[in-house]
Amino acid sequence: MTQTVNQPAVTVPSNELEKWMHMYQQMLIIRLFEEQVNELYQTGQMPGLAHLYSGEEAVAVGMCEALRHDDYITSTHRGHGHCLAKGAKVDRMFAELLGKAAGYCRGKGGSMHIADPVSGNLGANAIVGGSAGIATGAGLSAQQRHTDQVAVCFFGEGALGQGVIYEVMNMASLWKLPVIYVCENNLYSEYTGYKEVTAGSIVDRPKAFGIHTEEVDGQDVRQVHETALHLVEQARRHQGPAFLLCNTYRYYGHHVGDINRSYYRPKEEEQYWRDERDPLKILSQWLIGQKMAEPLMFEQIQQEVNQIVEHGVRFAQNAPYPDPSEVSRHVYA
Amino acid sequence: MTQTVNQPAVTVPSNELEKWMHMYQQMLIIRLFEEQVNELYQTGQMPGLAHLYSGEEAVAVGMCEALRHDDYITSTHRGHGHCLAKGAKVDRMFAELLGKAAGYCRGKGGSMHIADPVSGNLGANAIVGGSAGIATGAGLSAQQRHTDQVAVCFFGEGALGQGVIYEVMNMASLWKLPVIYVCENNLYSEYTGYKEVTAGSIVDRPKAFGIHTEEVDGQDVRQVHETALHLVEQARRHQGPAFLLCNTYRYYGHHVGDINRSYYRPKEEEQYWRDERDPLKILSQWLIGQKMAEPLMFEQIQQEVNQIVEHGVRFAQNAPYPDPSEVSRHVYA
Amino acid sequence: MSMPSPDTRHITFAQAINEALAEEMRRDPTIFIMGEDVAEAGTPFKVLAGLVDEFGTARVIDTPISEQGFCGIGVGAAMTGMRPVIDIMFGDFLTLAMDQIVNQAAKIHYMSGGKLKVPIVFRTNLGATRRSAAQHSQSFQAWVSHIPGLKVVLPTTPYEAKGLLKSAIRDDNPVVFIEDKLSFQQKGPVPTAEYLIPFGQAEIKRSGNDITLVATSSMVDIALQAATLLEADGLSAEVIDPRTTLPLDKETIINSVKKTSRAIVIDEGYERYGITAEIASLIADEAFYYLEAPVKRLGAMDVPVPFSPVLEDLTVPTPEKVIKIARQLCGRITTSLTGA
Amino acid sequence: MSMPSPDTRHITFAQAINEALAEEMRRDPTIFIMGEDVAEAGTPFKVLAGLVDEFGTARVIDTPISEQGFCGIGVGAAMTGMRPVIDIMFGDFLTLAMDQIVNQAAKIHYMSGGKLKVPIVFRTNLGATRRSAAQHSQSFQAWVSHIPGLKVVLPTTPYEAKGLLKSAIRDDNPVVFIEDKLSFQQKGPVPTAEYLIPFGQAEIKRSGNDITLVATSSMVDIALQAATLLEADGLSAEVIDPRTTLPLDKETIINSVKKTSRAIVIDEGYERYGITAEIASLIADEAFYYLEAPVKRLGAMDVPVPFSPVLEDLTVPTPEKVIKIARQLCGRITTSLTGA
Ligand SMILES: Cc1ncc(C[n+]2csc(CCOP(=O)(O)OP(=O)(O)O)c2C)c(N)n1
Ligand SMILES: Cc1ncc(C[n+]2csc(CCOP(=O)(O)OP(=O)(O)O)c2C)c(N)n1
Ligand SMILES: [Mg+2]
Ligand SMILES: [Mg+2]
Repeated sequence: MTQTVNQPAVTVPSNELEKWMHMYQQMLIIRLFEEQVNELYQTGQMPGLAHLYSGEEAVAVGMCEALRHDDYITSTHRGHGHCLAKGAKVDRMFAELLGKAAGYCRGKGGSMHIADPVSGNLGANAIVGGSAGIATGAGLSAQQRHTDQVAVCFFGEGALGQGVIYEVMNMASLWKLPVIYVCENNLYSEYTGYKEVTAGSIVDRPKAFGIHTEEVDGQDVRQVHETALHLVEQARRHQGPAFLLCNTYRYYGHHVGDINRSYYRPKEEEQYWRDERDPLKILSQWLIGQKMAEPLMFEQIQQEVNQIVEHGVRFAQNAPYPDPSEVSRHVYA
Repeated sequence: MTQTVNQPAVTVPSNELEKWMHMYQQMLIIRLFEEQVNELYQTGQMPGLAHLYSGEEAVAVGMCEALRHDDYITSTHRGHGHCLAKGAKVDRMFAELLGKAAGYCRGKGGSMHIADPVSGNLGANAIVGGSAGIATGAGLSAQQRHTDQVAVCFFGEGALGQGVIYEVMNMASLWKLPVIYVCENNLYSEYTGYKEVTAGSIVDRPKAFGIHTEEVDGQDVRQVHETALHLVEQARRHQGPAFLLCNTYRYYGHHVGDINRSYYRPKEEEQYWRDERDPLKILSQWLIGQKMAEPLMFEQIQQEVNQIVEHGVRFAQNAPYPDPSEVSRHVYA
Repeated sequence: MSMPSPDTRHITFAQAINEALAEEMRRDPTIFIMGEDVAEAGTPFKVLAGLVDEFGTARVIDTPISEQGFCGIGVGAAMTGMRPVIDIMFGDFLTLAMDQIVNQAAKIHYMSGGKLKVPIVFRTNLGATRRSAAQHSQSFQAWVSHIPGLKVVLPTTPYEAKGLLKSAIRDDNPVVFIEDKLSFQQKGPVPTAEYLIPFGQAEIKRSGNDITLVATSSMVDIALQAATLLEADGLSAEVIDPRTTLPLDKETIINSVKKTSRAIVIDEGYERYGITAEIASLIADEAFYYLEAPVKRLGAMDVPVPFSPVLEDLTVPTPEKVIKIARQLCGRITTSLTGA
Repeated sequence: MSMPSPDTRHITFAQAINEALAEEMRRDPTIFIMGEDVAEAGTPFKVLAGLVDEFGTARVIDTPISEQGFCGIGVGAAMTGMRPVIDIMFGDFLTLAMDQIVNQAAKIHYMSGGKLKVPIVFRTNLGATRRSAAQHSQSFQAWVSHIPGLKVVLPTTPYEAKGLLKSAIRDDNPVVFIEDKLSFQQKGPVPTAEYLIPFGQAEIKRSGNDITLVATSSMVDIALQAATLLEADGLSAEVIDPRTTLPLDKETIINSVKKTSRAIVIDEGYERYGITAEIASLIADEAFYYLEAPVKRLGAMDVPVPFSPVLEDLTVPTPEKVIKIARQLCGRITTSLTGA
């Protein structure tokens, strides 16, 4: 495995700058969104729990920026990043997290179930591995409807424990479905290190099913994105599914309530990833090193995003709860 | 894959003869048992259906002869061969198939559920892949109880479609459980060729979970047995699980009622396997070629086995049905 | 039994299913079939025979033995514009697909605040006495009927099979469609003209005044046989087939019991915590002031289904068991009854 | 509530579970625990905290996220001399393990003609109002109670949690042990001395004469609150906790209703085809001639559990809903009632 943060071989045209700055902004939106979610939890303003994506932003953004608006994604319990990266808006995301009617699911889904068909998001899923079938089915659907849409299935490395993932990868491979399985290995499933529960080799698993497999540094959005472009293109051209292993890390606990976590992972490890492996830093430092960008530009973005998030959370806080009659609506279509 | 029927490198001592003649007899018992089952079905004497093991005898016998009496096996819907090879008696097997109280399960299990704890048989299973957990659990149990027992999980290649098999192989590998997964690839699951439903490579799948994997000619009992000895020894010495792919073939239909099957497989293919790849022939011809045995010896065995089977079926036919009160017994222990 | 048109043919239940699928698939290109051995084999029960010839393997898809996986794939396809009809070979295998059916299909419309929908049909079956033993004989309608977001259909005759399956396919919700394996070869009249049967409308299969027999699926025939036998006692039994347990047509059931004052509920699932419990408790509640005797229930005996025919036959409701209870409820002497 | 010994301590429900496991594991080396994050983490609910320190990782085994797989492994271990206690983190995940629990564990003793047995406990939980939304809030006791071969336990207080779990572990059959997530931190008196609570014995949690409230698990407290509120109406409610739904102590329930003539059955599972249906239909049948009003049921609203607190709270039974029904059954005016 190569975790390079070096310059890519390609030379960078000027619209490249725009592209990377956009991705920087997208990653920052996720980062600050999650900080705000944590704040809402700590101050007792948010019902329930949430699983923060902080630290993993490069995966969702690098991948989703390789997708078209009409491509599909499925997400997980740790889904805010995927939703935002695929096009969800901060304000309605917060509204959903607070259980408000303006939320993406009218407050009925909550943090673990945000879906937004308009942006191709088929939903976060609170069953680990639970969306593997859905993403694969979306791929089958694209094939049946003769579109060239692609479906991306995000899941944590913990989902490799769920047999269903092998069932559907087998079918995706047999039928050459346009599905990309994106495994976010953030080293832990809840409070257990992945090596304790993952035998053999992760990448050999999809390969055994005949699936094209790649592994990237999930902290380097450029690496994620370039690999994603290639895999998406392949899937779009009906060349079959792919598996992308992204090595990454979550900065916070398993969920916002998981505060004392030194019994399962050392503080130093967390600090190392924050200091040395941060996807925002890696991208901004590279852009600065390339003399493509100035530090000031990132500060400006920061201010903009701060405003988006502040506005978004205020919108959500002021939004009304669903009417009680909503409780029995939408049970049936 | 090498499908050799050549002489092994080892020289054969005289008790080798006994060993192979015993295995020949075991295989023949299965063969003639199944012929009789077919007969019972065709003449309307057997309730329900049965899945015949004819053609695959070398797998069960080669494997079970490498096991101790207190080792475990789990079996499938096509389970008669495994049960007999692990030590079940023909008469009580027939009794079970006819739903008689003298059957191994008092007539309550039937063809797809024969269990015989005395011979280490934890049961056939009518859920494809349904016994993978059980076998793995028996391995965990052996480990926990500090015995050196080994558990063998027989399953058809169709069971590779069931995710649970990957779930348990992962745990078996992680915990170095004494479990041997024996995949009987008889080329079909029901009426579908395995290539239509099996992507990539079968052997690469267990390997990806870090499981020691071998592939043998499932028609050559010597090859199966020698590989089995090695894998069992390894498992017994706490060196972890193994996966053994046995390439084999079923002579009859998916079940006794599957008569017209040319729409899914050609008659010529069936004939080829019967003529050229028959496990009984392969063994007897080798023994004769080695001048270790005479044709007459096989005829004698044939007569003995004929008698065992005839006696067994008569026993079963004359045996009484369970008392009606049995219906509500054994729901709870 | 009502029959909407004199233009009928006598076809088997299996043919009725087959026709419903063929007609709907011709009408709507987004419908496809997926499951084990559904294509060339047409399923082990041959119910789908020939469909692959007309619609090809792209629309009649043989899967690996991966119930959870292909049900999940069906859900994803349904969410994105298709209308899959998923074949689960035996009802017993629902155990493997419950997460996809219950945690995914049933909830997605609600969880998404009404934005996504899952128009999918899970076709499966129920019933014992085929000598298939404990893992191939179960009737799990109670489980799925417990789940909001699902609809559950139990067709009885070829007529219902066709009309209800067409409605199931056109429904925008996940529908679990449970067929009786022993019905497949039974024939019945089916209209030539197209028709649909709406969900939530029970059918009065036989009119009567003295007792109501509410029976589902395979048990409707048992109830009808019992009703005929009860005539000898001078008892006139009304037989009601709910046809869908979710939604359930309470009104027809309750109205019948208000008329007859007595009821037995019969279903082939395990009796305890089964279908009969829901319907019996509804009757006992809503027809309370009309009842002259307690509402009785008859389900499968609460044991794993035994293989041996002499035992298996004891586990299912029979006309004899029904009439024994009916006579008791109606104050008739039961001692002369044999076989029950 | 009966309490067998004056020597009691007040401990939490979680501690009671923890103690039961520790005591049994000390006594019997064949017992082990298996599940996700059960060892160092002691489960997300911390119920198992500390057990790994005493018993080590060989007996408190962290698994991958493979519910079907590790339940199956548990079944195999149970068949071969061990007594596994399997942790299924949320009751909603039963959907993934139904095949192992229902088609394997529940049937093996019977299918083998009594030769094999499966002494295993599946510990899991139930209950909504934790703002966990539709896939982490379900109460599936109706499903497992439908299955012959299983036993199903719904402990209510710390006292029951400990005594019933010890019985479950010693039982030679598969037991599904379902805890209320909201109970974990609730305290109650637990004897210092060892005790077991047998299955199939309901507990009269409160005596009364006018109406019987049969309530399970989380709903016992709701029923007790309702009973207190009903005093204001001069109504004396008897509260019965079945404690095990399979086996079910019919006698205690029926005797109570024979005395009170009125009953409401309350359970946190979905109402339709749920636990309440079985118990209500049993009462309506066996206490038929004693009833002065129909037996009423109260389960969770038949909707996927919504996330938004304002909606979620509407879906569960409340004391107000109970008293509203109770007043109706007892002929009291209900118009003045707020919040129901
Ligand atoms: C089927 C299932 N089992 C268990 C859980 C409880 N659970 C929620 S998240 C999680 C860990 C997931 O780990 P991973 O897939 O690596 O994702 P991460 O949280 O690291 O992003 C577990 C066990 C669940 N939600 N679904
Ligand atoms: C979970 C499950 N799905 C489907 C079936 C129906 N079925 C019985 S045998 C079989 C094919 C099994 O094929 P394979 O595993 O290759 O075994 P073989 O019959 O070839 O020995 C199928 C699909 C089943 N019994 N269990
Ligand atoms: Mg992880
Ligand atoms: Mg096969």
